[in-house]
Amino acid sequence: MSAKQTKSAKSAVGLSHEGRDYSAETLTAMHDSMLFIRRFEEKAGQLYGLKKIGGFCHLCNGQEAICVGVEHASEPSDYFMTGYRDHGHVLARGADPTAVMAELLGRAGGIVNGKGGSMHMFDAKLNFAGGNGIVGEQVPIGLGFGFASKYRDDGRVSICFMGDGAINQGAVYESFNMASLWKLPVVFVIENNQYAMGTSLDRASAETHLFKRGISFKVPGMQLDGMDVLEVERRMGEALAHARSGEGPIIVEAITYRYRGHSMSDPATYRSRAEVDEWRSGRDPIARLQAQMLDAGLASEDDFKQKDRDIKKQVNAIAKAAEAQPEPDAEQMWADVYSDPIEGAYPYPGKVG
Amino acid sequence: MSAKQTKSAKSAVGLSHEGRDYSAETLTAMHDSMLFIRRFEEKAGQLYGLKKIGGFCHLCNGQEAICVGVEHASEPSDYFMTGYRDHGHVLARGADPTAVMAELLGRAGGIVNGKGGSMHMFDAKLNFAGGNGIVGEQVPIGLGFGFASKYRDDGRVSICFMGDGAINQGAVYESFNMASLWKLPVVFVIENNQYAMGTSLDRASAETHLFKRGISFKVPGMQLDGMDVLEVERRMGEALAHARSGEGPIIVEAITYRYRGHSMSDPATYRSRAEVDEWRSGRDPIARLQAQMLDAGLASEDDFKQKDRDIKKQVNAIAKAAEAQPEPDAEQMWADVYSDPIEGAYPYPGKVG
Amino acid sequence: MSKITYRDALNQAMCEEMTRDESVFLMGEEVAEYNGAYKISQGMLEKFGPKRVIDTPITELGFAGLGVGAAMAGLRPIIEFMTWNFAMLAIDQIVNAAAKMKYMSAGQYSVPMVFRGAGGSAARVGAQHSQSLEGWLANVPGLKVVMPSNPADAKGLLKSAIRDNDTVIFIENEINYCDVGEVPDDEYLIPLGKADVKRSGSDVTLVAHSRMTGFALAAAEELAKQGIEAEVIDPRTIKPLDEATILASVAKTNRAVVVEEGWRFAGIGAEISARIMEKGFDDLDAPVARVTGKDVPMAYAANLERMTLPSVGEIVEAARVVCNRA
Amino acid sequence: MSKITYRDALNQAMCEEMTRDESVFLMGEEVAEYNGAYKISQGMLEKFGPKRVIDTPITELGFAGLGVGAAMAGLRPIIEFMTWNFAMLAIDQIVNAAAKMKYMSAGQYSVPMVFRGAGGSAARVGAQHSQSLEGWLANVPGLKVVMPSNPADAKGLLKSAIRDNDTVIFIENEINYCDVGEVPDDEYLIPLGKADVKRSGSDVTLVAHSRMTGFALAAAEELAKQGIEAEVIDPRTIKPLDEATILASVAKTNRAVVVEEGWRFAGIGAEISARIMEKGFDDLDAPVARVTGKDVPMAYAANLERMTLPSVGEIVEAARVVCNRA
Ligand SMILES: Cc1ncc(C[n+]2csc(CCOP(=O)(O)OP(=O)(O)O)c2C)c(N)n1
Ligand SMILES: Cc1ncc(C[n+]2csc(CCOP(=O)(O)OP(=O)(O)O)c2C)c(N)n1
Ligand SMILES: [Mg+2]
Ligand SMILES: [Mg+2]
Repeated sequence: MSAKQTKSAKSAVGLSHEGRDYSAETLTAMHDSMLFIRRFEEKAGQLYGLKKIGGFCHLCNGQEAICVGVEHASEPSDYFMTGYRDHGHVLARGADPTAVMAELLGRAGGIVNGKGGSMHMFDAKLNFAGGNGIVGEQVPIGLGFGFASKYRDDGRVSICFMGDGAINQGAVYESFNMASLWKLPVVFVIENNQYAMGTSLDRASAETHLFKRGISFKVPGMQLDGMDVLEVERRMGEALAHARSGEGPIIVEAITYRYRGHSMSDPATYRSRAEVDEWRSGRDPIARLQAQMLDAGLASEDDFKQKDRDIKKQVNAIAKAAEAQPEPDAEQMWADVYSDPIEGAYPYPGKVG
Repeated sequence: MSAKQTKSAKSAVGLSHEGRDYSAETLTAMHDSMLFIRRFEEKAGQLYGLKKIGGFCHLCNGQEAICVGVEHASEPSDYFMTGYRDHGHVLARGADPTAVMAELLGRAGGIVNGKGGSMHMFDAKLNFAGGNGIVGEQVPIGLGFGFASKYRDDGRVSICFMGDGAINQGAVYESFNMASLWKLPVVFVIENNQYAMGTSLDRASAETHLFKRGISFKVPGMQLDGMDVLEVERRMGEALAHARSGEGPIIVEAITYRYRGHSMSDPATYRSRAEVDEWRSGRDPIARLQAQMLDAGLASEDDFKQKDRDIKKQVNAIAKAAEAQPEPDAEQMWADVYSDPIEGAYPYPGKVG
Repeated sequence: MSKITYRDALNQAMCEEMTRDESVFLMGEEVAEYNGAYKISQGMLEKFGPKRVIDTPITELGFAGLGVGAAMAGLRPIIEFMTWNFAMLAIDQIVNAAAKMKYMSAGQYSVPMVFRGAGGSAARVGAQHSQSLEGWLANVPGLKVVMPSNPADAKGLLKSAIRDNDTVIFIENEINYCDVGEVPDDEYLIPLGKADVKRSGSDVTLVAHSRMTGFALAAAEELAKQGIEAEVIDPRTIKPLDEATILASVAKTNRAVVVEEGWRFAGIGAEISARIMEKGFDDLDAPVARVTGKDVPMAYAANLERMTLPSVGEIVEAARVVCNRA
Repeated sequence: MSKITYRDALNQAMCEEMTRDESVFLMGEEVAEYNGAYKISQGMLEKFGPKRVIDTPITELGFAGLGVGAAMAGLRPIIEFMTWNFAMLAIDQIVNAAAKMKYMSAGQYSVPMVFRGAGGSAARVGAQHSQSLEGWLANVPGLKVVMPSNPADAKGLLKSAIRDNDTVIFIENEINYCDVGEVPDDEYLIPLGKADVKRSGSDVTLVAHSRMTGFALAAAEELAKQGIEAEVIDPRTIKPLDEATILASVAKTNRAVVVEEGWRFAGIGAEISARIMEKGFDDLDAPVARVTGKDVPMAYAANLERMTLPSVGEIVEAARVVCNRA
């Protein structure tokens, strides 16, 4: 099993929600995907604590409904482009979780051979285009994927994620303007978890309704509950349809919350225990979907418990398999710098003169 | 006489316009300032044609009402910060026109000793802070002047000019956001002459109502007729009052038109003769003010003709005086790189090893 | 052979490659309807239409990033910076994205694109419009840096750059745009990474790129009159540097002067000088000399500008010094 | 003398200068309420209040420009980049505005400010977070570039940088933040532009800055065991470079190795190597060697990261080579 579960539109209706029908399979897939990401990242957190994962490690605990909902609303041929908080996104897209875990551990079988680490996941065959560490840098790049789709008229949409901190970078507005001017098929998804590191939204943004940040560029926006995977899926579907139809870009602001600190090294003292609890126990996206599925008689408490045990077991096995891998080969250091290396000139080793 | 004429609020009303009274002296000062800039730049254009002025030379013919109106609305202690199309602004502020002309000619007596040229005028004693050649770069710098005024609570406003092309630079929105968030005393003046080089507004901007480009950052905006010096003065006064009162930044979009090409080397074939004529003969700011003054009986056609002759003569004399100046001293090359040069290390001459 | 300008050579290179390959497009400020601020893209909008020749808003960081994304998605963008001075706004996309993407993705994505435009100092355009960025860009692994000094090289190198599967930084020179030179009539490519000996000589090696190649050739003429035969080498590709050609020349002449328009501190000249010493120390009869732009911003005044730039006279003087003839 | 960390040394320098001069303020991402991403500004918000210790949105270009304007208006900003990697977004303001403003305005405006933050590679943070920009910045006239290697230097140099009337690029090192060292109890300044001999030796000169100074000192210990006495020079200020101290050492040792964490091509090492040759050619018994970061982006995996960075072993090896002992 991987984080991404097979989508199926054919089966009988399992749940009807806001005028949209979801099959039991789809609901289960969404649920399992979110739960998998949750447990996977908890494991990553542990491994970080054990110093087996190094550098920065940004978890998306609490935000799983967004990547999973977006994935379910989108086509496999659509592009995903995101920042450094990217484990959930790449897993939701269907990447091999062992490769993702191996990447976190810096191993040879990592999704990018151990060269990228937590912040730089890529999976080209799934159209998962990274994994960027410079806040906001992914936005013009995502614009470029949208440009390419329009150029080739291939019907693909570029889905470009950013945070409530990234939204203040100038490049975002350069991108809004060009996307709007040229009607590029781009959905800008703002994962508004209300903090950029220790800075709360209102301390960084003059306009805190982030879906309005496109008004000055005629980019329409919608706000949705990012803790509700069904709402994410449904409204993201509308947004994708808008972008795909040639009407141009659209902004989707998903209100969410990260349960953990900004990165593993952040104690997150800038917010109260009560605030975290309110979101964690009151609005958790996994618990919410479980309640809906229970209500609809699609699963029992025991089913969920069993599922959780299975996933935890699976994640442990993944971690073990990843840890068992060797470090990347030393030659990897010189690989992938150029596609067309020039004979006699590259690599220019940094050795004694 | 310099481009800037003494302001006087005390004298009897010469003209009442949109509920605001202007003394004859004020009107004359505005008129003379605009006309002076017009003739001064025509002269600069000639000298460029004669290859006495080199590099880039961007004239503001047609746009004179903006710099003159803003100057009349502002305090001498307010800061001016602008781009490369800066001759009008520095002259309107009251700079020595011989020094400005000498600068264009690259002479020793230039306003910055011949080191800056057309694009880099500075006059610190008049709080004229440049003169920037990188499109949009002046906007965050202007923000910094506003920040300093708030820091010192000195009641000054930073007036930051930009073009309809500059408005698309990301730094502008970073600045809008910070100015709005911290309520900095900044007036962002957009000189919308409808073209950025050969690119018309609608080919570069998704939202062509540029005063709305602050909405996404809660920066209010107003649009005004930039061909009407009285409207510029009046509404700019409101904008300055807003900024000075502590309510934060405001955008002023002044609709205008440049009669000449983007720079002296631009034949401006991207727009029709008819379009240029429509603005030039139909909406010229100098002709308009003359008509208003004639109407009000404040001057005669002959007065204006005489004034024009005087100014032309004066401008010729200025050009002659500036041309008579020597080139800057060779030592100027090494001067002003550092305030605190380090003995034995600077300058590091680019001489033979 | 035909005589054409450096400008037309660049135009031909782009037109030929765009005709050959549908995935190549040109984007930048004023490249389409205006035919290019410096007319490099003259006629290209008409030839290829607005889908492939695209005017942008003034947003260097944004459209550079757009190019990176489009290249990752499989297109082959040519992104024109009106001048390289403005590319400072885009340098994060060039360095942190374009140059590193292939490595970070372990080869899953590559960024086959060309960033091009005029670099260095034009005439009398002042401090903010007169900067040489090749040293910075050549510092960065993942980028290739190409700087042609004449029309034939401009065409052959730009065609290779467009076909190259890496991100190529292609830096032209505004003052060279009007230079006329012989260019082959048939299609040709000049490989990246190969220096060219522009003049043979036995007494001293002058290494100079871009506009400075012409200065070095002029200095060589003057030196010849003084009995010093200079060999002039144009690296053409700055990164990776064809050190073999340079070292072979120094092995013959035992003396070298490196010329660059940019600032001296940690510039291209520093690299070449250090490299000659590292690998050709025993060949050297005198320390390598550098002739560079003065360590000051560029002033507008004609006399100051002249003094700030390297001059033919300074190259001659440096060559005489390293030849013990000063 | 007290033993304090490099981190606390920086904090003390800022606090002392902000106490002394009302016009100094600190601005950057997370510098206030969070006490700094790397806790350099611990306690400063409490001490100086929100007017003088200011958290910004994530807009490097914007707040760098804000700093330039505030400095032109007479304040003395300290702008913190969370790391220098992010400063690439702001480099236009640093280079085209801060560095050139005084020159362009013929001295009417100056830009007395400090841009500071951690540069180079931290631990395991990958390609986009591991870059050394000192070569680029030292290339630019109008900027001064300072890089302390220990707590005492960090404090004394940062105080001087804040008082300096030019734009000072102050590049710290994240891995050094926890280093402990002796720092004078009384107020002191260390002048900009003066190198420091960190260890005396007669056989070979090692020039190394920032974190590499420690590597060079470790290499010197190892070399001593092998009978080679290395002199270790930390330039401390990269631009302007105190070449006199370096040349005096080379005149004594006749051999030199230059070490830098950053990439080799046109880096600081290239400049120092070229300069030693230009001015100390006759003193040299062997070509100057460079030990630098490998010419690749930084990988995340621990083994690749280790290989990419210069190592003590490589410095030892290089020193043995230049001493003909390899
Ligand atoms: C250009 C840049 N500036 C600063 C940083 C350091 N940094 C990393 S993440 C971050 C906060 C981003 O917050 P947000 O966009 O809200 O995303 P979130 O972390 O909440 O997912 C900062 C400041 C960076 N990586 N890049
Ligand atoms: C960053 C940057 N990009 C491009 C240029 C070249 N350029 C100079 S002026 C200009 C057009 C600016 O138009 P606008 O802002 O409307 O001002 P106007 O010239 O109309 O006064 C361009 C593209 C530049 N100087 N800086
Ligand atoms: Mg956030
Ligand atoms: Mg305009």
